[in-house]
Amino acid sequence: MINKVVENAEKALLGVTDGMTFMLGGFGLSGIPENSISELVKLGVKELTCISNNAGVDDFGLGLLLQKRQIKKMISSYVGENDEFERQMLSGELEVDLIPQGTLAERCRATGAGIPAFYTPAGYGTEVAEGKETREFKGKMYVLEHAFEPEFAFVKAWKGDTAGNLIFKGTARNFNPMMAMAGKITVAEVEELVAVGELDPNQIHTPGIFVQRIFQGTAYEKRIEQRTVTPKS
Amino acid sequence: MINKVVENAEKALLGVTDGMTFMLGGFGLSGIPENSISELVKLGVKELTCISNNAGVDDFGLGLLLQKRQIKKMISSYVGENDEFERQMLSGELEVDLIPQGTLAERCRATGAGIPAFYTPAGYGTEVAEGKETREFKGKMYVLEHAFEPEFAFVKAWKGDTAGNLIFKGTARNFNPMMAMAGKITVAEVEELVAVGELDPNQIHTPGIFVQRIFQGTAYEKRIEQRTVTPKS
Amino acid sequence: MGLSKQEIAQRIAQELRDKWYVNLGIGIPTLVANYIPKGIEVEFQSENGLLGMGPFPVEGTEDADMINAGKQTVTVLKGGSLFDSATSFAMIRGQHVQLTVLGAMEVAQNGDIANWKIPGRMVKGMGGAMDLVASAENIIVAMMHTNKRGESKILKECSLPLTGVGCVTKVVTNLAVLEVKNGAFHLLERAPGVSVEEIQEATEGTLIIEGIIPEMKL
Amino acid sequence: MGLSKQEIAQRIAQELRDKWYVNLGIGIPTLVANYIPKGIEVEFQSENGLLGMGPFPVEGTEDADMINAGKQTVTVLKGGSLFDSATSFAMIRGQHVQLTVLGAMEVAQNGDIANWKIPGRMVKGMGGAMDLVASAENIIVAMMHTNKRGESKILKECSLPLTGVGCVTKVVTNLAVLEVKNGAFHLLERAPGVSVEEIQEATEGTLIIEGIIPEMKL
Repeated sequence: MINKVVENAEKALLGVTDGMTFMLGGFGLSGIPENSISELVKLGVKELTCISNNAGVDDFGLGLLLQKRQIKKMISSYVGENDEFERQMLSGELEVDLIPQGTLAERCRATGAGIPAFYTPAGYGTEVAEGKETREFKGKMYVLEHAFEPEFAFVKAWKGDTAGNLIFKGTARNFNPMMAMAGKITVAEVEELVAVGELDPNQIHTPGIFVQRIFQGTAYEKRIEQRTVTPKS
Repeated sequence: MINKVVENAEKALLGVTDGMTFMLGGFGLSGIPENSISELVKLGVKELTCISNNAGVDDFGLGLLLQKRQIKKMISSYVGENDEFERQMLSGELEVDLIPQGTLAERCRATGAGIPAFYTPAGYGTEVAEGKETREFKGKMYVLEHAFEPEFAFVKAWKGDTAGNLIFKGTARNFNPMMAMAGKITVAEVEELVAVGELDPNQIHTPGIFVQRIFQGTAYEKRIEQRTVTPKS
Repeated sequence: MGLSKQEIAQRIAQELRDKWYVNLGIGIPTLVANYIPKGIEVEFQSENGLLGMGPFPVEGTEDADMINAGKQTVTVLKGGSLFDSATSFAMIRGQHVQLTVLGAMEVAQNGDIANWKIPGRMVKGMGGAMDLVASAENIIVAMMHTNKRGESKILKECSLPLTGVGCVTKVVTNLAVLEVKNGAFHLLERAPGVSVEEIQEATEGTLIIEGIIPEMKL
Repeated sequence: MGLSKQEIAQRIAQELRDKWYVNLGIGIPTLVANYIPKGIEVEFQSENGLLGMGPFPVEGTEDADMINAGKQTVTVLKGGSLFDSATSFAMIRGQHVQLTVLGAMEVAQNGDIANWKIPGRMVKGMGGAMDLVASAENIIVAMMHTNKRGESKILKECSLPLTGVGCVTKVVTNLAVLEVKNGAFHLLERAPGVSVEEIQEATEGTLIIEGIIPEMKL
């Protein structure tokens, strides 16, 4: 098997430079590539375009990159919960491209699947469709949407093996599998790195072919954004 | 949980009539819906359009429907291995639409995913692209391909639960998951029907939402087309 | 005046049908799950990748890897499933989800909905709302009939940027149940103690009132 | 004259590079897996949904649920994975597979390939070949230089219906290794004992011969 293992986040991010376009997995704070984000902060790369469903909170997730003004443009579906984001956006320091969540997911998949463009009904008749091609199929209107061109994709999985195969846990899966497909270089950080043969080939969520570098992550905080519970009876 | 269980193939195929368009899972003879095919033979419905990667062999799989002249049109990527098919095709009794395998898979997925059309490079410059829209994206040429409109999809899984969740085994997965997504009514037959709670929610290949009817299959032959082995040493 | 948020959710729950898959938006729609009518089975889909969403976890068992689209910690029921965001929106776009319930800032009589953006204010984004409203066949909006200044949110035309066009099928407000069809709001039911005149006054869009309008039963 | 089918596969195997994912077509290409050079790791993809394809199963362990694209019973290696056909062709179309090796009836000097249809004869279909040739960056064709009647299959223009346009990068035949570029076949190597003149004679397309052409090393 082709071995994809690198020692740590530092090695995994080799080649990252200013001005690049990244995809970052996660929904809210669930399933975000915590180690890769920390390393990006450490590297101090700037003028980044980040494709990620959300933008983290002020002191966690992509919020950390926003605090350091490393992000030039965010491509997301929902960016609340972040005061610094709001400040930079309203002041014009930060470009923001808001797109429907399903369109974002499908554009990520299209990128990885060699589909340059597809039609979706989402956003037709709204400002999201302004300047875009629209077209009728069987009496319903659709918008033409295109693939992205990310240089790196950073994803976080629960388990991974040395061949780059990934298994996600619960709703931490979200955008990670499609972004893993889409990266020119896909970096996967995992909570548990195992030897080949330890994962059932029938139960792999992301086949290793989509992953160029994998490393054992450390010190996961896995912060909860909205802790809602049923009291113990 | 919504219960999708029906008693048997007969109940599962209720509503099937002449002239309908079906999707049938499987690659070669692997992962084909054996019970549903037998029931279609028994029902004797005619003038069918069948979307399936292959057309079975003379005495198994879709070959059984061909023997009875129940199929008007086949939409497939590869139809060798079948003398009766060849006879009907050459005599003009059978319409055949041959399309690239990846395009077939993606069109099935698009059908289920509410994507009416997408661009693919497969077939550009060949007779497959004749009469179709073509378009350049970033210097490469693509063909516009459309979703299907099947009335029923017949799929075969290894395990399934009463809520319609499916797990496939090995390469018997193939076209089954996308066809399950695409059927207006999707009928799943399974080797082992289990209660809800017995399948790990994190390891479901086809979520139950895509399946309208599920039944415990019987008497699987699971024929091997090309038995290739390494001699015992 | 009229229904509480809980009661709006309770009324919407009466719209649920056996064997439906349902997506509930953030806010009032989420509360609908507390009022599933007896004798029917529905499954809740959360667009971040969860089908068969269950109640909040018992204190101490909450898991950062198991949240809903509102980022709340939740559970998955037996028979549920987990999947990626592309598959999740395949379910939505492919019309496998029978009902979407969501909030709105404005609804227009042609079925347009606006619920994602107020120009000049901070824009948080549409999340999955545009996919949901462009795709679902049944879209019920849960909202207050008027805004804090008493102005109608049930309009001839939306003034805010749209989330979707001609898509809303029903509106349940604190005052009324309205069906949206043929370019008008059709008054189906009144909230207990609310008169037809009060509803008419709170409605800027064309309101069709035919026959005697019954009070909602909760 | 020239190489056996086994030797063609052996020569093609020299083109494999470390860490490449490779799709091997039916026939000669399948044999390439028997000659992986020492010291490199490659993984074989089978387009019916298998990555990390291993050897044929030990007699008695063959499984109808574990086949390759040629419908032969196979095994999956440790670290392999199984997936659906849409994901499989996402790998192919998305250029995650570094090399495709397949057979052909004809190849033209502009890189066109024809390998799926002979008009008037039974047509079996293109299977995954059109997706593979439209997508891969490296496409090596394994074929005999001439047909049974001795006519060249290395042509100025394909006469048969095309499988893909301008896509073939290299051709390995029983006689020669040819690179396809700038609208011509460039002779890189001769089969042992085969002369440049013999190759020239068997080649209808434009053949560029520069310098001394070495013999293949097997």
